[in-house]
Amino acid sequence: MHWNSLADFLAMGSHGLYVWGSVAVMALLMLAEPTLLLQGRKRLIARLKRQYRAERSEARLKSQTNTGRSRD
Amino acid sequence: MLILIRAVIGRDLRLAMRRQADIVAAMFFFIIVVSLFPLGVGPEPDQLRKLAPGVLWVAALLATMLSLPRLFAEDHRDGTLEQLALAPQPLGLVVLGKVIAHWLVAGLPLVLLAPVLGIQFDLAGDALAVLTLSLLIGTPALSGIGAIGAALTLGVRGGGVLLSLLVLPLYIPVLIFGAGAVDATVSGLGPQAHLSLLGALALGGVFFAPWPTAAALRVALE
Amino acid sequence: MLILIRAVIGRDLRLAMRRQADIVAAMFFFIIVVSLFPLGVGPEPDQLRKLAPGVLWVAALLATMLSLPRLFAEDHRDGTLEQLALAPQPLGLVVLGKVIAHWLVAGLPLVLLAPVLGIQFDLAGDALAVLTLSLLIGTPALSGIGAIGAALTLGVRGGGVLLSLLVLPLYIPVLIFGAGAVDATVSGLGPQAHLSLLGALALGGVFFAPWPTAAALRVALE
Amino acid sequence: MLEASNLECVRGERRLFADVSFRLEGGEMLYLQGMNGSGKTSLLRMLCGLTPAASGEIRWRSQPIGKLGETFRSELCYLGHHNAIKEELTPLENILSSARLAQESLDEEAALDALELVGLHGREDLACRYLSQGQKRRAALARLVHEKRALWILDEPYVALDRAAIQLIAGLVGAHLQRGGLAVLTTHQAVAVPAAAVRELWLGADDATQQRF
Amino acid sequence: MLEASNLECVRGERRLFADVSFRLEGGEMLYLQGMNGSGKTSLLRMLCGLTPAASGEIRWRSQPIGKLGETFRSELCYLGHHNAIKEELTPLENILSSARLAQESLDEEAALDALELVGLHGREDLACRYLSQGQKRRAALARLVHEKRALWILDEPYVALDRAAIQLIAGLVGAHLQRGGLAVLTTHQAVAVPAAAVRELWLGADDATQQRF
Amino acid sequence: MSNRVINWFRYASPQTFYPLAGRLIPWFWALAAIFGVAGLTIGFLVAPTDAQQGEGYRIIFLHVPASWMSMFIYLVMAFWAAMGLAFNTRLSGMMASALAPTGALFAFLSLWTGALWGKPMWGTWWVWDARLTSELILLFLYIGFIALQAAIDDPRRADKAGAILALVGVVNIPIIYFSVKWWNTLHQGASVSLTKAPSMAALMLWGMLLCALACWMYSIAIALMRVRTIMLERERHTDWVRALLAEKE
Ligand code: HEM
Ligand SMILES: Nc1ncnc2c1ncn2[C@@H]1O[C@H](COP(=O)(O)OP(=O)(O)OP(=O)(O)O)[C@@H](O)[C@H]1O
Ligand SMILES: Nc1ncnc2c1ncn2[C@@H]1O[C@H](COP(=O)(O)OP(=O)(O)OP(=O)(O)O)[C@@H](O)[C@H]1O
Ligand SMILES: [Mg+2]
Ligand SMILES: [Mg+2]
Repeated sequence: MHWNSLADFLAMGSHGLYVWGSVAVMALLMLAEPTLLLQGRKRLIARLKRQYRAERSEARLKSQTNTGRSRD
Repeated sequence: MLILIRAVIGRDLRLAMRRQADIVAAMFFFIIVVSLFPLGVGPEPDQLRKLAPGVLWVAALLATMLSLPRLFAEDHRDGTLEQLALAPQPLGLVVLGKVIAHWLVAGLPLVLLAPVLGIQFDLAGDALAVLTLSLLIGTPALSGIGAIGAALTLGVRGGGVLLSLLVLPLYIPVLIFGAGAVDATVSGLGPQAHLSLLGALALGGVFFAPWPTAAALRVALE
Repeated sequence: MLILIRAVIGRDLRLAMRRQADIVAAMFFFIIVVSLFPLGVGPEPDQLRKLAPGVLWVAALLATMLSLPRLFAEDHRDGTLEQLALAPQPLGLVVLGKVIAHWLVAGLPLVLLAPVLGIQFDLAGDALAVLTLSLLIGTPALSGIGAIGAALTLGVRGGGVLLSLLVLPLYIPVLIFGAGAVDATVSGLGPQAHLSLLGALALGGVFFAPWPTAAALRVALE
Repeated sequence: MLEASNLECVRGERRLFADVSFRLEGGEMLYLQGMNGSGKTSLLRMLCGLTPAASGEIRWRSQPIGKLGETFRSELCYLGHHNAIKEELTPLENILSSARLAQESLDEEAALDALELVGLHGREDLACRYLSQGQKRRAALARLVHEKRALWILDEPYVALDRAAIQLIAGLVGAHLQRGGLAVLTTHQAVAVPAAAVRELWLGADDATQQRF
Repeated sequence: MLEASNLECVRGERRLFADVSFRLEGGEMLYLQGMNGSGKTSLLRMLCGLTPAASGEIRWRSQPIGKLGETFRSELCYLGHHNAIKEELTPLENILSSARLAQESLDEEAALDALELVGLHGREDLACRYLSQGQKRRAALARLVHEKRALWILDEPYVALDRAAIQLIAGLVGAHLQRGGLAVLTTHQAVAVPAAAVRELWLGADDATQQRF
Repeated sequence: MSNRVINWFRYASPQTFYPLAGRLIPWFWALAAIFGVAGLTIGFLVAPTDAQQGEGYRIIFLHVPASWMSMFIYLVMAFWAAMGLAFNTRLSGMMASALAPTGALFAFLSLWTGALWGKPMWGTWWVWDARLTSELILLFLYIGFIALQAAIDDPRRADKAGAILALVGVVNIPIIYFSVKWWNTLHQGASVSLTKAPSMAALMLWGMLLCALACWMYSIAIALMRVRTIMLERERHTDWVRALLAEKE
């Protein structure tokens, strides 16, 4: 172990701001990317499921009634 | 009246959003032009610092100018402009709305970017602040004046380049006061005088320019 | 094959002549950008002399770029491009013809103007000669590379600005060698190395670029 | 209501027509005919006030339209060769925003109804650039469904439409006339508009006989 | 000569048509019909090789057109929705330069004849931007007058034309078929082409019945 | 021969690739975490102070991996683009678009960490040095690629256009690099020259390599995740996606 105290570690020999600035942004972005991806994926799956359900119900409706125009 | 202006702004912003590319790419054009200069001129920091206000302002001017041809051209081509001209309100108000929308899409992003790019040129804090402020005041003038040129060259073949020919001379005062404000700050004089002249230009550009623009549009439609 | 290329060049030149504005205005854009710089940067001759190669080259680059969107856009809009794609020859040859025509209209005038503008920046005789020569060799590369970008952004909304985003990074080597040649002359080193690299880029740009361009055009037409 | 007297149109070195006069009352339609290039579009644009006439006068409710200005324009609905739709926007957005710009109130429900009526059902949310030529025209014409302004000026509305759509538009024009509106219309396709009074006007009379078959 | 088998077209999320097959011999015309948006333009562009088909194959003289490439294109003449004329050039320049780009020989005399035939007599030297909509279309169609290539693909050629011009174009197509050529044509206007064998193809069959009136 | 080609194409079909990728992703995440922890431990806790640069040099453990990845990902992207154009497989285009954002991310991180390193070492955030400039241009190339694909809605067209751009870009990258280098060395002048890192202690080297490996694994994992999402989106009309989502209920 190279460091004597936590304060030393954080100070990084007076370059703390730069070093931790790099680390923070890199960590942030590298965590944000997968998080956003997962979120997007969840949203996509939910949307697709909704869409499939709508299609199924529409198909059912069509087979039941062939008269009248329905919009949604 | 306000409703109309709002409707125009809303529609134009929606179109810009839909194209996505528009906003992002205008910003990147600005970034790239600014970054080209060191590549052409050489990397000495001292020299670059001196160039910074001029380069940034010229780049802002070009970025705005590039987006001008589309200000009316598409509305003209697809017949929307005829419809606007036939709407029961002064065409000038429609133009005012379009100018504001243009600034929001093409001017404001430049203002927000300027400080970051200034750092590449090694500008100091106060110079950065004045640079941003001068752009904030000056870019509306660019949009307003540009609209006149865009209307005058509408439907004229080769309009895009002709447009720059018409508009650039009118842009020169804006450029001089804008870059001058930053220069004055760097050299220790206050920027106030430059900035207030710039403000006057902006007010004129935004509120006076729509009327000649409207007239030019009617001529283009004849 | 040569007949086809000649036919394309002939038609494009005739169109440019008919529009008039095109050629004249591209030149004036170049002039105005070059003249804007002293306004933005300040009038010290020493500094200007150092800036000259960079500014002239950046201006040439921007002027070429501004005329790119129209390279295929009008042919696309009015259906001519479909006809060209359906013609019984490789589309690449048509593109080659259009690139040459574009250079004649947008590049060559800049080359002819450059010495005059260089004088404004107080450049010496040999530097002027090298500047002109570097533009003569370099501008064809700009037209060729630009064609790829123009084809890729064809029919894409917000294409004009997206085009500059795509094309400018590709232009950077041309800019560096072009401005570098002049700089090298000014600082006493010979420009040969730069110029021959520029020549290589130009050959590549003119004879290699038409093929990806043709591929991109076919994609745009799908 | 709409009255034109001795209109003359000069284009370049060519006099397209002269001494064109007509009078149109509420419920009447003017069916403008003539071969290609006879000046129909030019005449329509004059009636809108977009192009000035070389000579002659156009009056609306007995006032010259130049003097009426916005008052006239607020009673006018013009549909030209161009569709005036934005390719990036969806049909729904297009119809809503064009209503808003013309300062008419149109709620989304009504807009959706209009789109359904012109057969764009299922394409309300597809950017117009993907529509077929006829569908684009339909999107443009959807404006007419709830259009209540008195004077409709339609330049070849039927272009690119299929037969069903043409019947539909003719029906819309007919209903407008029934309500007491006025319409001026050009087309090269013979379509019967269900209207009480259709006046015909031939432009380029000397060519007309050659045309009529 | 021209043979399509099981063509399928998918646009965005929509399957426009599937299992479209036909066979066309010299002297025959395919009359493609269907309501707006049924995929006629898309099919024509597939036949030209501009758009790839989602599935299926197109053969010309028993070879897949993808493989034939330039050989196929040298026998093809396509006229789309757009006129492919330059607004700055005159009709004469337009017809000459489009012939040159297609590597056909056309002398000025023949070009002038063609323009006169389509009724642009007196407008040969007027920039096309001044022409009326129908005249522009006529300038585009003037290419057909001396067109000798075997396969004509025409997308709504009659749009914006007046009745005289429509008859003229129909006559040109008829003569082409007589010479043993092939044509594929769409239009919403019922125009009789004087041809021996006209095959009809309806796209969007389920809508077809609703359409037919 | 032909057999092998067919085999290859089998894995190139989204339907077979999707579950495969799903099974691989956790492993790559695990490897990324292991390498990352090890690398950062060595780099930040164990490695000694640098004689010339003090503690500030520790940015190297972030900066170099990010820089390497940003360049390497572009090559991989261009490779997939070429495959897509040559064999017209759907997977290739999807891979290329899945890689681009991650590449842009690393290019940005390289710039960011480099700038934060430059301030204490050189006294300025930015100089127009060859490496720095080429990295900036690389970021532009990525953004151009992403913007082009975003501007075209038809995915197949977007893939092809993107592929052409990626290939043209990959030809251009070495040209850019050497041109910039040349430009800069000729100028020299007042510019700050890059202080060469001292011959690195073995520990530092290890730390850097481990961090680089972690970034590799991260990139693969992310690319696979993104490509799976893209597949679902693009293939939403196919039966296999329907079946897959129905299963999940
Ligand atoms: C915005 C600023 C910077 C950018 C864009 C940048 C970019 C790069 C790139 C692209 C590489 C990989 C290139 C290669 O391996 O040949 C790299 C490596 C490296 N950079 Fe930077 N850099 C920046 C600032 C700095 C600073 C300030 C330092 C140190 C004072 C530095 C030190 C290094 C070192 C030591 C390597 C590894 C070299 C090697 O492995 O050969 N960089 N940087
Ligand atoms: N500068 C000019 N010089 C000569 N003739 C001109 C000029 N500008 C326009 N024209 C002519 O004016 C006419 C314009 O006609 P307009 O567009 O009104 O015709 P239209 O009746 O609407 O025809 P279409 O049925 O084809 O739409 C055309 O015959 C055109 O050739
Ligand atoms: N991205 C997309 N998503 C959904 N539908 C699309 C998309 N792109 C095109 N379409 C549909 O594809 C069809 C294209 O039809 P096409 O242009 O071939 O029609 P057409 O038969 O020529 O019609 P018209 O008679 O109007 O010319 C339209 O119905 C359009 O709505
Ligand atoms: Mg007309
Ligand atoms: Mg069609």
